[in-house]
Amino acid sequence: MRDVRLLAETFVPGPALTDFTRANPDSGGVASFTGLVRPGGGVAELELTHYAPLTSSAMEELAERAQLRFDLDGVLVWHRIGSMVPGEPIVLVAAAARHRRDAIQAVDFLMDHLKSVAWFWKRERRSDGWRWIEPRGQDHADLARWQ
Amino acid sequence: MRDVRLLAETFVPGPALTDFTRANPDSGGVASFTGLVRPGGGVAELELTHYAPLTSSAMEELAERAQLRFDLDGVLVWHRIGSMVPGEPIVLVAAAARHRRDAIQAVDFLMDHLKSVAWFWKRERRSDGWRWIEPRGQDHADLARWQ
Amino acid sequence: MVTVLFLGPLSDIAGAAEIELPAPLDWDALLAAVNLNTADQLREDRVRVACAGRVLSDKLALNAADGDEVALLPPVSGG
Amino acid sequence: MVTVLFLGPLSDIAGAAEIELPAPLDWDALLAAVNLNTADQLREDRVRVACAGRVLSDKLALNAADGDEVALLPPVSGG
Repeated sequence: MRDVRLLAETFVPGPALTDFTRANPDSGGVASFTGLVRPGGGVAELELTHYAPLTSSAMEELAERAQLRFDLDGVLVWHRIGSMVPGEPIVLVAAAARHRRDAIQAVDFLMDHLKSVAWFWKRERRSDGWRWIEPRGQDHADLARWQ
Repeated sequence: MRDVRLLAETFVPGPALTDFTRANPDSGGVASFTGLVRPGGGVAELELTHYAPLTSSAMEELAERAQLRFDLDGVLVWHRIGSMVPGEPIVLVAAAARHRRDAIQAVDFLMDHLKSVAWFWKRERRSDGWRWIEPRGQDHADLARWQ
Repeated sequence: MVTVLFLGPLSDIAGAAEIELPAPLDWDALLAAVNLNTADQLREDRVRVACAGRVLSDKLALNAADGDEVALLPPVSGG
Repeated sequence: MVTVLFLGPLSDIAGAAEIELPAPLDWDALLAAVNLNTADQLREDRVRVACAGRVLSDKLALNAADGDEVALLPPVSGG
């Protein structure tokens, strides 16, 4: 199974993982990664915008690539858009597999590729107003791991 | 923070991960792995025995090694003992970190080492009775990845 | 008409998230229709262009027809 | 007395999970006190021995005192 969602409202990863695990009863294990809005630095709000005609299909294709590359029973990719506060989840990725290594590697692979396939822009609000978050060189190094 | 438990009763990973995430509010991400009793093969029950004087301290030490090796805010290692049915969780490992790679690698590291440091023996009950599960050669290859 | 979307930080530079331009719209007509700072940004390799839901491999070959949506895509945010 | 624990599948081979043996208990006395199949297993490198809560680096050097617990540890299960 494949569960890919762009969410405009907040979500709770715990119950989502419980449901995902139940939906893959034949798997030996479930790996996951939850990304959160990091507190600190005086950030009051994070806003994430995207370009819908590209983002949704790109996320579906990425999930499918993970399923082709690893031996998975199921994959989940949820990503927030819109306004978030520190501590709120931005992204939840999970993989259910017969073998542990497939599940963990699939989560690693999905997280490394998510930013390059989906078009997300973030800006942060501090006391002095909004500021866009710059691109990051590390992202290219993350992708090179899988080539 | 470090949360290491040997559990004689069943547990639900979802709420445990929610609590763990809340307990590490400064982390940018939480990675996890849940191992489950795999259904199929006619297994009706799995029984896991351990040697308590070695297991508890070994699990604590392993969690501490992960915290020294990776840049973690928190680590969780829960392992079941006793009798389980297919679909029930056996192990939950989680790591909270500022950076995604640390969290995911710590989970991978903990799972690869858990069996070698803790003394767990498993037997399965099928219609024809109980049978012990043999050691597995792959476990040594898993450990060699970290040397 | 062609709808042109300025995504992410480009909207601040362009002063708008969206403008309407006459069809057909090619690359030179697009550059002529935006302010100088935006045109400079658009010329940079790292800014990609999508037309009718597909990212162009060569943005200079842009040729948007009536009703098309053109999206101007700066590099995505890190972190 | 020394309490000797047969862990995991060793308990099936030994026919008991636990026996009591006179102290002090060394390696030869232990082998003499168990059945032949168990003794064969214990001689294998992959079976480790813990005494008083610590795994011995050389099980042949076993020397358990009165009140000690000796645990016989076969390889753990895979999967």
